[in-house]
Amino acid sequence: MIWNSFGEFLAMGGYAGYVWGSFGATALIMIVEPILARRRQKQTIARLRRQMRADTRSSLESNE
Amino acid sequence: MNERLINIFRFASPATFYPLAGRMIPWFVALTVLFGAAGLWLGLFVAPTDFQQGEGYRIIFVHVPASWMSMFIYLVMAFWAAVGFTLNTRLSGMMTQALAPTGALMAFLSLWTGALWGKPMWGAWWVWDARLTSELILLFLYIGFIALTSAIDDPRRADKAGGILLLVGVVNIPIIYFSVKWWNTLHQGSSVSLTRSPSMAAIMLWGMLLMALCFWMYSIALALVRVRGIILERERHTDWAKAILSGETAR
Amino acid sequence: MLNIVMAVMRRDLKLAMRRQADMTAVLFFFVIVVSLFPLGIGPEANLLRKLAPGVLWVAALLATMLSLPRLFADDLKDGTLEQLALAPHPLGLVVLGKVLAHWLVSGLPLALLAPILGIQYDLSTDALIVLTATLLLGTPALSGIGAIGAALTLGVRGGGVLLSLLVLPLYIPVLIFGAGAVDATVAGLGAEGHFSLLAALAFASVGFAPWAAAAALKIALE
Amino acid sequence: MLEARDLVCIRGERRLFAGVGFRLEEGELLYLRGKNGAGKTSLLRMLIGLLPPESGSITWRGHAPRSEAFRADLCFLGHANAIKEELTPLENLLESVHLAGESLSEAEALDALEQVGLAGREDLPCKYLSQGQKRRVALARLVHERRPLWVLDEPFVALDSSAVAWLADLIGAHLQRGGAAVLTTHQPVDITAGTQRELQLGA
Repeated sequence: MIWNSFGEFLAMGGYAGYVWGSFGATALIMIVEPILARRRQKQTIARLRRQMRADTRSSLESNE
Repeated sequence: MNERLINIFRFASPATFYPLAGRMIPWFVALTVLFGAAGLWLGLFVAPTDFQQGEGYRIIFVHVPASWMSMFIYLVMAFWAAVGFTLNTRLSGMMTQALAPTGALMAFLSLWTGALWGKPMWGAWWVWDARLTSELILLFLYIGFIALTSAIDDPRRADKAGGILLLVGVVNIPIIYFSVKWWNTLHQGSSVSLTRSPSMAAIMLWGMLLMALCFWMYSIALALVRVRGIILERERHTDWAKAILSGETAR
Repeated sequence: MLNIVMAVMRRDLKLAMRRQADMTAVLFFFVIVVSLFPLGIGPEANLLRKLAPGVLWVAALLATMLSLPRLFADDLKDGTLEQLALAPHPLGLVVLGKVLAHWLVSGLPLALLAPILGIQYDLSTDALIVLTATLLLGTPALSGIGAIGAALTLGVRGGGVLLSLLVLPLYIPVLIFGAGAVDATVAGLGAEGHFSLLAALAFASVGFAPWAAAAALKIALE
Repeated sequence: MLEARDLVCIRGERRLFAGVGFRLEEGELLYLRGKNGAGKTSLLRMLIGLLPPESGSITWRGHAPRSEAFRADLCFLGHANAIKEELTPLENLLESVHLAGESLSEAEALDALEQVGLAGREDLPCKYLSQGQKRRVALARLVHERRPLWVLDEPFVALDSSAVAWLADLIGAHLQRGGAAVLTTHQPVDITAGTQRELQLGA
């Protein structure tokens, strides 16, 4: 451990904005991108299900 | 054709790969967290202050892995494109499209962190440094690939066109990098380099490697999540995809 | 082998001659872009001399981009492209013929116009000669690489904008060595290195790009 | 000669046809029939090697459709006329023959244009011609065409009845010379020479 206090850690020897700006942006992307990807996957599944139901319904009707 | 090659790419069948990918994702997420925690600990708490760049050098712990991944992902995409052309596997095209957004984000992160490092060290947000410029061009190449594949409606045609673009791009990247570097030396670029920190201590190197592993695992996990969506979308008329859609809950 | 390249080239040249408006529009675009820069920057001769190589080269890139979308689009629309793809010789040679014709009606006139425009920028005679030479040597590479982009975006929504997105990053080495040669001459240094690299780029792209473009055309025809 | 087996075609998301196959010998003519969207044009594009089939195989005298040996034997006429508006009928005819790797003398070309009823218009740019006349410029290629496999997509569209009869005779002569032909058409045509076969898509 090289820091004497939490405040010193946050201050990053005067480079706080730059260092935390970099790590923050990375963290933000690494949190938001998976959430978006997961949501898209769920939306895809839901949409495909709706389509499949519509397809089976229309094929039943055409069989009658 | 070589038997063993076909064996390796047996999992290239979407029907077998879809559940396999689903099982692998949690492992890669766990590895991402593990390597990330270890890398951050070394990088932020253990690694000593750099005598020249102060604490500002710690940006390399995210900058370098992001740059590496942005280049590596492009190579992997080109590899999949080559596989797609030689073995005609359906999965390869899907892999290129699943990887592209993560690659583009990595290139963006590399530029963003590069700018944040440049401001205190060079006194400017942007300097036409050979590495930063090449990274910017790499971001353009990613954007071009994404724009081309999303503009073509037929997925198979999109895969093939994207594949050609990737192979053309991968041939050009060394030429572009070399030319930018040459241009940069002619115009006397900056002397302090972000990545060539003087006397990189072993502990810094370890931190960087762990962070690189974290980014690597993260990219794999995300590519798998994305490729599952693409597989399901494209294979929705097959029986196995219908079984998954009608039986399984939205996982 | 050579026959088909020449036949395609002759046909494209004949068509271009019957449709001169297209060709002159590209040249006027080049002239206008180059002439606008001093109006935006100011007439100071030293500054203009410094900017000239970059401005002329970037304008040449943009003018080439303008002419690329039609490289294959007309042939696709009227069915000629199908016939070319079905002819009993490699499609790459057909594309090579088209690339050469494209260079003759866009790259070559741009290079020949450049010294006249360079005078506006107060370039010395040496620099003007080097500028023309780099354009002569570099524009074939632009046509070659551009053909790949034109083939990839053929029949695609928003093809024109997409084409620039795909092709302009690949033009960067040509731009660097082309403008760099003029810069080096203005600075009193030799430009031999630039020239050999430009020539290498031109040969490589005219040699390889037609085959990549042919592969892309086959995909577009499916 | 031309043999197709178990062809499957998927366009976009739809499966247009599956299990399509046929054999075509010398002197035989194959009509492709089917409703709009049944995949007639897609099948033609598969036969000439532009569209790779999803599965199944096509061979012509042992060659694959993508080979140069196949293309040297093929004459294809598509929906589009493949003529340039800026060129005259004569130039268009000569160019298209040269680009296909064949030779045709100017006298033969003028004769072909006369046969399709374009005498006197040989030197008029094609943009001044009517739709039917443009179609005839494209068809003039067939007059001296001696390659053994003709694939014609809707060749009779935009032609008047005398031109239809002329083209039917031309195809008949091709069959009698021992050539083979595949064509799609909506209208009933009277071709007497050779053996006629039919393939119904989307039945």
